[in-house]
Amino acid sequence: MSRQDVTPEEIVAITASRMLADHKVVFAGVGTPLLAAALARRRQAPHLTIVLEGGIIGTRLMPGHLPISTNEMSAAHGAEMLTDVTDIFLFAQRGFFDYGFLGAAQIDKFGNINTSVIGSYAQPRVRLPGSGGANDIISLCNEVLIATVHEPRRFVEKVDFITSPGYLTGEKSREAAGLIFGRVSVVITDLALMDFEPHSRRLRLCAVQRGASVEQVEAATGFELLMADEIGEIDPPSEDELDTYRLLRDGEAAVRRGRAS
Amino acid sequence: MSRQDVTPEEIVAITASRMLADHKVVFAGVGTPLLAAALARRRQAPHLTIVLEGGIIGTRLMPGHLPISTNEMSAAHGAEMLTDVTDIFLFAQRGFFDYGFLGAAQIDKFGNINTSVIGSYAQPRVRLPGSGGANDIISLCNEVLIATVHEPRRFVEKVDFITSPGYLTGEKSREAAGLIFGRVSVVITDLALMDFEPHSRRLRLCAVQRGASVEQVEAATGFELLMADEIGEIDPPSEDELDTYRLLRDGEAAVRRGRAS
Amino acid sequence: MSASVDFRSVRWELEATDRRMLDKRMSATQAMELVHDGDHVAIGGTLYSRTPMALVFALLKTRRRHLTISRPLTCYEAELFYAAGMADRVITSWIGIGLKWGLPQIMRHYVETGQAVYEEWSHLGIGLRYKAGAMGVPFLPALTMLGSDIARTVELREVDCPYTGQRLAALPALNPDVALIHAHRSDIYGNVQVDGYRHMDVDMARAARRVIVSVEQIVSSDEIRALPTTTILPHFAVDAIVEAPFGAYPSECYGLYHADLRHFDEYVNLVKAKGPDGAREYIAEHVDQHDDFAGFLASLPPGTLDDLVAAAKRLAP
Amino acid sequence: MSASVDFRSVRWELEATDRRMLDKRMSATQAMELVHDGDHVAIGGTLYSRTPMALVFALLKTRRRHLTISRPLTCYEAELFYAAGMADRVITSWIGIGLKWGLPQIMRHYVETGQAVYEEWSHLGIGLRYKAGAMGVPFLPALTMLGSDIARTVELREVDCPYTGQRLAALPALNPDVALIHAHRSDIYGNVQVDGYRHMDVDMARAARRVIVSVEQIVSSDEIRALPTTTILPHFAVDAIVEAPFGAYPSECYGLYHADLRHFDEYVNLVKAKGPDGAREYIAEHVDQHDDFAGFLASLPPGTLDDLVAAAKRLAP
Repeated sequence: MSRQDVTPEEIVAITASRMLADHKVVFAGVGTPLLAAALARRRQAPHLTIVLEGGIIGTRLMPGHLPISTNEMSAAHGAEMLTDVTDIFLFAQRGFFDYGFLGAAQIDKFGNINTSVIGSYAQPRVRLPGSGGANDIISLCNEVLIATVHEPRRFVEKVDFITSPGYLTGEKSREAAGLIFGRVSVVITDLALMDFEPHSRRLRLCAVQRGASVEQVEAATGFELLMADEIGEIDPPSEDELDTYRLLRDGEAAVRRGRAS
Repeated sequence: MSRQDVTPEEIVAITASRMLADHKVVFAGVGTPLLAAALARRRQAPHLTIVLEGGIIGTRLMPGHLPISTNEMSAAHGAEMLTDVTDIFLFAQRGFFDYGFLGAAQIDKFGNINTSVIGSYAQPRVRLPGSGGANDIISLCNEVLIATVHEPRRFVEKVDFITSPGYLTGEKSREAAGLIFGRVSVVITDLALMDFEPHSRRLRLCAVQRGASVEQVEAATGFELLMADEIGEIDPPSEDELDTYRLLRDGEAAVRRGRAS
Repeated sequence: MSASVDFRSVRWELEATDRRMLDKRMSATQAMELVHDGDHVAIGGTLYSRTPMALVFALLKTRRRHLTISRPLTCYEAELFYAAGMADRVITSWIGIGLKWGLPQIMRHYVETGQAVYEEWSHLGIGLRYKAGAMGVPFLPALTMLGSDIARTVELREVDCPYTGQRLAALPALNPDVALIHAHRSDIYGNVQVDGYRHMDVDMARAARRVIVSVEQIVSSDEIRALPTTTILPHFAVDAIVEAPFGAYPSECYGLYHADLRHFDEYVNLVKAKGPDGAREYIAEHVDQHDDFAGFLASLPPGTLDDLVAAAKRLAP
Repeated sequence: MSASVDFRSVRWELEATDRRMLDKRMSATQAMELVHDGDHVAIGGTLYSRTPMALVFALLKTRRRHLTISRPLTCYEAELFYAAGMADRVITSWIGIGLKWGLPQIMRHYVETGQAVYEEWSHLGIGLRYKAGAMGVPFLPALTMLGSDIARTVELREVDCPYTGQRLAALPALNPDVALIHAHRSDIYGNVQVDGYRHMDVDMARAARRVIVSVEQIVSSDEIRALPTTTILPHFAVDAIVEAPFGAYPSECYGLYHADLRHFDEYVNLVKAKGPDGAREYIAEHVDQHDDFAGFLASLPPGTLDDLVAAAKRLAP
């Protein structure tokens, strides 16, 4: 793959990685969140602590050997602490995790996420894998980032099922449900960066990826997006970001092969 | 010390040790309970598992090195499992511990124990050490044995303060307070063995130690004792019991010295 | 929500149980006599880590009926129970094989056609349910699952803190009838030790009414006593010990052997091609035609286990 | 009951705290700047096991005022704080030095004369209070302390299970302002490891708003990573690391050195003879006249520490 053929997933992960500040603690799932966190550690956040729900604190990831499960041995490589699953979530409930990092099969204008069913719960058209730790992460981490590719079938007016509560029906409904901690801060996609308007808690466009237009973002979103006063533009992945990302994902050998081809 | 000079503490511990059946799990405190449990393991109960609140399961005690604290290293000698204090009590709450084993500074006719204050709580005449794990043991273990020397100042009509609840005010008051598990089964002293009459839950004399009379027991008890239909007699400590007990308490060398003297 | 067992009867049953310190070694087949039709069976480990596969295979052989399966994160074993017609309900937070293999086709089939129930809780929700069961209390309070539809579908109740007035989710105790656990080693009495992370095995096993543990190795009690902080279960919390080297295969066992991703590929390809019949074919070939799990392991391509051991040596700290 | 801190503000404070991954090494004296007049200070270990004595001595030197001290089982350190006029209240389940030394004379004096408060909970009660604090919930349910006078004196509240209707004790979260912990080793960032039993240190520290840990030895982060299951606290839960070899003396440190019972004898004899003045004499001689804890250790009779190390070698598994 050449530097020109940047995939939507790469754009999402690289943009997301930039959101992670140094010295923070991030609760990451496998896939894009873990890759983004690993990339941040290689760049602006060398002291970022990555936590995985398998019971792992401070994993050191080996390029090309990123785990596909949060509780496989490669996920524990170089960890400072190994404990159990429940204990990790209790750390989150106490407030130790600065960032939670989620993907989304469906997301609505209030940041609610569905990873349970497409269609009705009783008779689903598609039974998705379910919450895993996503419901806990969005309920308990201090700040939650959502990262996904931007498609109309994902960005829907109302999710079929709230697996992981964002701002529920907006305004103060999240707090009213008892979710007194944590906040969903941003949604990062291959087209845009969005936050939540503070009063209505509705999704609001803040910036577009270089090359994407506001109209494109709107077309890929199945509901009316609010607009920030100024819409910024996000820098595209730099060469170093792409190289490092691909090194982490594919390993040294694969990257050498890619360069040679 | 010769075999003739049997102390009240020895009679209590040896009588208590006989109550512990093989293959059971006993939650013992230091002092008399631990000595009694260790003695039982040397005699009728080689598979008795001793648990100490320091987080220790299956301690193997070294003669002459019995711990004076439940969480010192000698208490952990040969343990099968080391965990933490709270975890040990949660094992008890789940129902894993067949016996709990307590002493008593004051005990009343319903088996309530006071180890907190003599006099009023606000202005105590004597501030005793407090519950430690005693309240938890009597609340959570399946069967609780109380072992103490028999003195009128200990066996009182009403304890000054209920540190560890026996049957509270009798009848169904223990269950009514929410203590739905566990039961206090017997009180073992240097003069007698007592249980609790099933309806009133009042202390009832079952047997006297060899050489002690019912009158002596009554005189040493500050309230009216119920009487079982038949009052048995308890065998005095055997030579083997005494020898083994003293070996455990004092160690091999001390026992040899005692025999020589 | 699945019918909850009253925490009081769970305790009284434990008090009445024979928990003598005996030699508890037996074959996986013998151990399965502790599992009955209609039981709730909890499966240790998570996803493809330290899954008690030797015990899962032995249970599959029995064709017990109307089981409820619970697990923090299920892997393909949940699909096998459905395909074999053994399970009515799975209590978990996540179904799949692993990220790499996409949506789990068999679970989808059974759930979407209404033949099976997937009772979904959050991951912490499941964890606290086992923990409440292990602690001997009927519920634990938490700040998760609130406001979500998963709370609604499981009829999660709430509780007010008597000090602060804070509203909290009340996670009800989950006390499985049987827990199946795979561990690194134990003595013959069932003092069980693991290395590495503990998943939810400790709470799951202590909550359960009967506990079957397979181990890589039976060791002497002296060896257990040499590493007492790695003990996760004392003998009086364990009913059966099954010696099963590589007993987690194709799952990984921390520090000892890696997961066999190719074996999962084989399974996934089979069910992609044939649906539930593919899963049944898998059971026929890998479970039913062998006398025991050792027979299954012996049927693997030569070098398979050696490669997984070598991979683990490179990965463990 | 002592004024409980709202669990919400404890969390919000944690979110706002600087928890950068920095070199957190400092002297015990410097670390005591994290302790303020009026603070609730929790002391790790139990009785005379892994008591953070180097930190306790450093705190005694500061003569902070109006402290609340909490500990699962207190030893003579609680008496020292009272004799020094530093503490108003001790939250614990047991006061004493150890069974061998009988009733604790100084605690008795202060409590019986109404100069000090001993707020008594059961041992599990204290444990669950720290655990609730560590879990980030305002209470935990349990079946202990019910019906007792200790429940009455601390105004323990109850909660009904929303599923079974069972009445349970509700143990309110205890979030100390500062936790003092002694451990075997850590790296410079505060990844802290212990060997042997863990007392209530894990929950106590995670519940606390500031955490000071003394360690026998500072090691490299690679050494920490080699034994990740012995880590009890990750760096982001620790504020200060104080290197203090023999920092638990005269308490024991599991596997490393035995408790010095003769030192307790000396203390007990002193207070038997002179009452609170004896305790103050102890502080003057052993705490105040030395620059630091190393100075105190150097003043011990020759061979003291060697003997305790030898005794531990005989006892550890």
